[in-house]
Amino acid sequence: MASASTITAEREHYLNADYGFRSWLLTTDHKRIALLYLISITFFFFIGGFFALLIRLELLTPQGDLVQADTYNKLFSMHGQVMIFFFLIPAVPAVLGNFLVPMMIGAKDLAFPRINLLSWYLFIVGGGVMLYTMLTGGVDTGWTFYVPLSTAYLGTHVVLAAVSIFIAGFSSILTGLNFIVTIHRMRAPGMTWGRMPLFLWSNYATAIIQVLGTPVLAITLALVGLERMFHLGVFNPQLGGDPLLFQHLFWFYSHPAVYIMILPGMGVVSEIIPCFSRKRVFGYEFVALASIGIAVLGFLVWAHHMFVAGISLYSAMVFSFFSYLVAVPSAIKVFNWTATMYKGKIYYSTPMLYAMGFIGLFTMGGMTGLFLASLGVDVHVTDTYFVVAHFHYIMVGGMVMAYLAGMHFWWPKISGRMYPEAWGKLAAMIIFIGFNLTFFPQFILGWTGMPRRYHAYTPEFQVLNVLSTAGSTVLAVGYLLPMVYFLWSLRYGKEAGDNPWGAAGLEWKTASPPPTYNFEETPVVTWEAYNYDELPEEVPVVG
Amino acid sequence: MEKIISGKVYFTVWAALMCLTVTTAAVSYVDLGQFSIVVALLIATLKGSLVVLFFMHVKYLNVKTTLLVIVAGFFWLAILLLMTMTDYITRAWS
Amino acid sequence: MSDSSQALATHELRHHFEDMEQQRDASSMGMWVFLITEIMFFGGMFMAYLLYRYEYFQAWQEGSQHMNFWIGTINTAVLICSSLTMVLAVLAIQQGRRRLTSVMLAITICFAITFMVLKGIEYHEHWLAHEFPGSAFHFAGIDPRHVEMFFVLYFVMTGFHALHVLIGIGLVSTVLYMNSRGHYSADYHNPIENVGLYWHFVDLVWIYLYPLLYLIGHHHVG
Amino acid sequence: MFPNFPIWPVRAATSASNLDALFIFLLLVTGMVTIMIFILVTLFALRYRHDRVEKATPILGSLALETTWSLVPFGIFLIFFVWGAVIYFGERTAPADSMDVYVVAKQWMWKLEHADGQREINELHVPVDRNVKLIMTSQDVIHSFFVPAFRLKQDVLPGRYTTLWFHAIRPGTYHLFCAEYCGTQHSGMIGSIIVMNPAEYEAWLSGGGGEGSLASTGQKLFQQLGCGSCHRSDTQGRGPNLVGVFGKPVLLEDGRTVTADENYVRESILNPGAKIVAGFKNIMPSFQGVVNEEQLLSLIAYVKSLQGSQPGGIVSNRPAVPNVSVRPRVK
Repeated sequence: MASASTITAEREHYLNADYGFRSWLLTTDHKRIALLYLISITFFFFIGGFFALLIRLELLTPQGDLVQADTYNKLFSMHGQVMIFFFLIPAVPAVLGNFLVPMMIGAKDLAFPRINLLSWYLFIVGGGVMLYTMLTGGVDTGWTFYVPLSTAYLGTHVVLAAVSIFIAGFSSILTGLNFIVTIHRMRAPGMTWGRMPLFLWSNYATAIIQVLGTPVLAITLALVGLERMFHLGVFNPQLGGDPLLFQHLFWFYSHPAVYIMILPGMGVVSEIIPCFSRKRVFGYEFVALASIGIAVLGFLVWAHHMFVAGISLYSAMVFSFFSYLVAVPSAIKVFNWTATMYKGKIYYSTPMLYAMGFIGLFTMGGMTGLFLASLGVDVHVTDTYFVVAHFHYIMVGGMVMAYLAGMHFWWPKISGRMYPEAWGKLAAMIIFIGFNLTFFPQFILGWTGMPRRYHAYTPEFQVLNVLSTAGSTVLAVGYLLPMVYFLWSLRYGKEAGDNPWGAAGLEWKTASPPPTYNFEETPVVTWEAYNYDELPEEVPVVG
Repeated sequence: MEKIISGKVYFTVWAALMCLTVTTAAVSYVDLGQFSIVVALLIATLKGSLVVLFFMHVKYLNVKTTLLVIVAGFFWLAILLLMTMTDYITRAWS
Repeated sequence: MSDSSQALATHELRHHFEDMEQQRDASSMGMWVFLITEIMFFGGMFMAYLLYRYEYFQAWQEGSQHMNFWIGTINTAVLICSSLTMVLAVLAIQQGRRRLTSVMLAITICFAITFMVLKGIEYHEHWLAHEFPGSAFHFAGIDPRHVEMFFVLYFVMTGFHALHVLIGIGLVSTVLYMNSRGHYSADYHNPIENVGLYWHFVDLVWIYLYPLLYLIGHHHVG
Repeated sequence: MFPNFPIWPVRAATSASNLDALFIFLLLVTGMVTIMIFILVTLFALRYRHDRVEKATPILGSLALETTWSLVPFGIFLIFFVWGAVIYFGERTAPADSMDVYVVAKQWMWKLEHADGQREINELHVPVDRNVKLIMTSQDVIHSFFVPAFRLKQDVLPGRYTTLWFHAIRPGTYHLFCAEYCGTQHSGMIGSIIVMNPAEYEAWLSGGGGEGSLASTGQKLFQQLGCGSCHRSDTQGRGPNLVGVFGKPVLLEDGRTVTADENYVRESILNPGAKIVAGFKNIMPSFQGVVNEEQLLSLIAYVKSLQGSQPGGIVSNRPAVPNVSVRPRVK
């Protein structure tokens, strides 16, 4: 195998192949673009997180005393828009996916490197418009842009925000397009579909959703913009339209978008658990096909966001049924990950701690999803904090945990350095505790009837809100830590070597950091994925 | 390597498309009630298929995955249209 | 297949592909994936059309009667002809006939411009007839609110289609220019093929817009 | 129990009792599975710690297990699905003997009107042990009528009526929240549902100074607007006779049939050309912008009240009250 020597001082790799701003801003190297994305989404993550903290601070007391109602509405709207469109959706695909997809299939780059760069630029333009929107007064539509509120009643920068998301949407489409073609056309000899790591399967499934769903969001936002600017009747009932059509179109994308956010996270976890259990993933085919199953079934469930919106009872039943159906592949995944640990040789590394945290939190998020899929229960808990807690368990407890798991797991590959393991574990613990403290009380809040998006609330909800706010400050510390020690490790971290975890997967068979074209020569794959029984029993670093 | 299709095929397809356009325009003068739209869409689908199969070379594809991509595209469009309509069509039932 | 074109083709192989075959397949598949995103993009508008036609059937019939049937029909023919010349351009370059390719591309552009001019005339007529949605909209018949919505969807759908035609003109012009500079040959012509696919897609959308907008209410006039 | 730390909302309606049973069932089942997974993960992590195990045992998978943990959850999900759907159907189909209350939502208040003519703002007084049906619409954006103590919620849409019904079982004062984000003062759009004993309710009713029933207000408006000159109660009118129409199927000019419910009457007033009754011409002017939401509701209440005013139902020779099953289409 073409593996470079461990003496990295003089070796040329993607980071030192070229220097200067030009070499980064005009790069077509998927690894450099991944880093550009990493920096951009980290920026947006902390902006969104800042909004979240302000929201939690406001909710410390029942009265709306910290900020005005309008400001509060802007805060949660921009928190949602930034976190969803500028952090969660690009997080794993555009950072880890960009970095790893070509390496995992043994290719030199994605199929369309220049389109990949274009996708980052679109992201930056979209992000720039979003920043401009914030700086000039923000937007208070919620992330959902429900009509006719957004098209006829609000005075804020609705059109600008829509334009920003429209542009970012195309960035997401291009990433998906690139992944689909790359995985179909660029696999190294011997890398059959059945040998692909599950991270690739889940990114492939994600790409399907990005490509098929995002354009519908784009046209929907375009119609919202047209209705708002020119009073063209499409959705507004006063102009003859139907506001529920907007909701159908919006959720046709935005429900599958939840799977854009979680599927790649599932892929990350499917890599980490076998590695630190030193054994093959349990039921490879089922985990792989479950990803595709989620991508397809995920498009048949959108109206479960509309059970109380005034849709037909029969239609609601159909969507409720499919919602339960889509829960089956998710359940399969959880069971398979758990079974993978059985009779393994388990190392408590930082990525593994995050991955185990992911299983727990994702399970809770998924289980509460079963409540929401049930028509009767949904009527009571939809649009309350129960939903808020549910999707934060999926997106923060699931996706952000998985993202951090992946960042720790592949950081040695990306940077060539090890992060400090003890700090890593500490941060993982803090995040797990802070997360549960923040969001578990919200389940109870929702069940007892506190509606979401409330600037002020009735006094009986205060105790739980105080708990939640306390948790959010813990969580904030937890998120700052990794950023600090990752930066620290760039200079002071131990050299990682090619394969510090003794992991399977092509990306570990090249140097850390990898050379510009990933491999000295195109690898030929003759083994199944996760062949840990053929690899050393010990994890070199942790063991 | 790619297949080269003779110009004759293209001209034939073009002639068929023009004929179908004239047909659908002519049929629109006849009041077929509910079936007007059905006939119009059938003809459109026929025309569309000709364009996709011949002009877009789908009939001659050497990569079958592309076929999968196309089928997926239309399948998802059907999901969007049909699943949304289940709501509106069944509202009057209750 | 001459030596020089072979050399040129190899020059066009981008570093991360193994061979021309892989590059060609990837680029064609990429284009198709892009086109299905376009299907879904127009799909949102078709959804709106379908729903409101179902709910406000009569308004839709009324609105459709105010379309310019003849311009619509002629434009359908114009786009079909442009599709033919586009596919002939691809055929010509497959055979290495660069000059013919350029001629065919140029004719395609002419057809596209004809389409746009006719479309412009049509819009202008609607403008004069106060059929632009908004405060100036005027319609004396049943259910004017929903007839106005028919016009909204008419303008949005044909507007986005026209935007695609404009982009198409830009793309065809680009490959025409590149072709005249000798960039393409029998061995390397992915860009022309892909622009062709795009152009046929634009035609395909119109093939559906034509009956949905122009024909559904036509027999009342005829 | 804990006034500042409730963990279970009050149960004040039949719908709440139904739902709580399902919720507890869901809690038990999902709770058990969640705890099982937590225990397994912890157990495996401890039992197979790297220093306790020589070498991992390679296991590829097990078809039997995969099938089990696909089908068993699916079976359980089906129970959740059916149970949830039954509750949903029940709480969305109002019994025939319900008393109607009309709700108009606007940024940022609730306006409620009783059939007897009492009007309230942000408060709704209802008797205990009666079926109450809410017919709701919005003047501006989408709102949502949410009563946690009843476990009920329904979005209130502009341009359309949505309905909700409940049967309160416990006197008291309960929260009414707007649950759909509706702009600046969304969190201020709250009110109370006051469930009273029948006697108290009667006292409250007589105390409130209503100006006659909603239907009678509607009747006055009907005459004021001159509706009666066409919609005559005999067969000679230029518009359909409205007596006994409400709730019945209506045959339309284009051959379709619709039920004359609140939404249909509303549309026929605001947009008369949309669905013309078979045998009539499109001559009625639109009342869009002429009548407001509350006036519309009173007109609808009036049309509804015409139901029983002619017992036996005089069959007219014009298709004003078409009963599709017996009436031929008149052209």
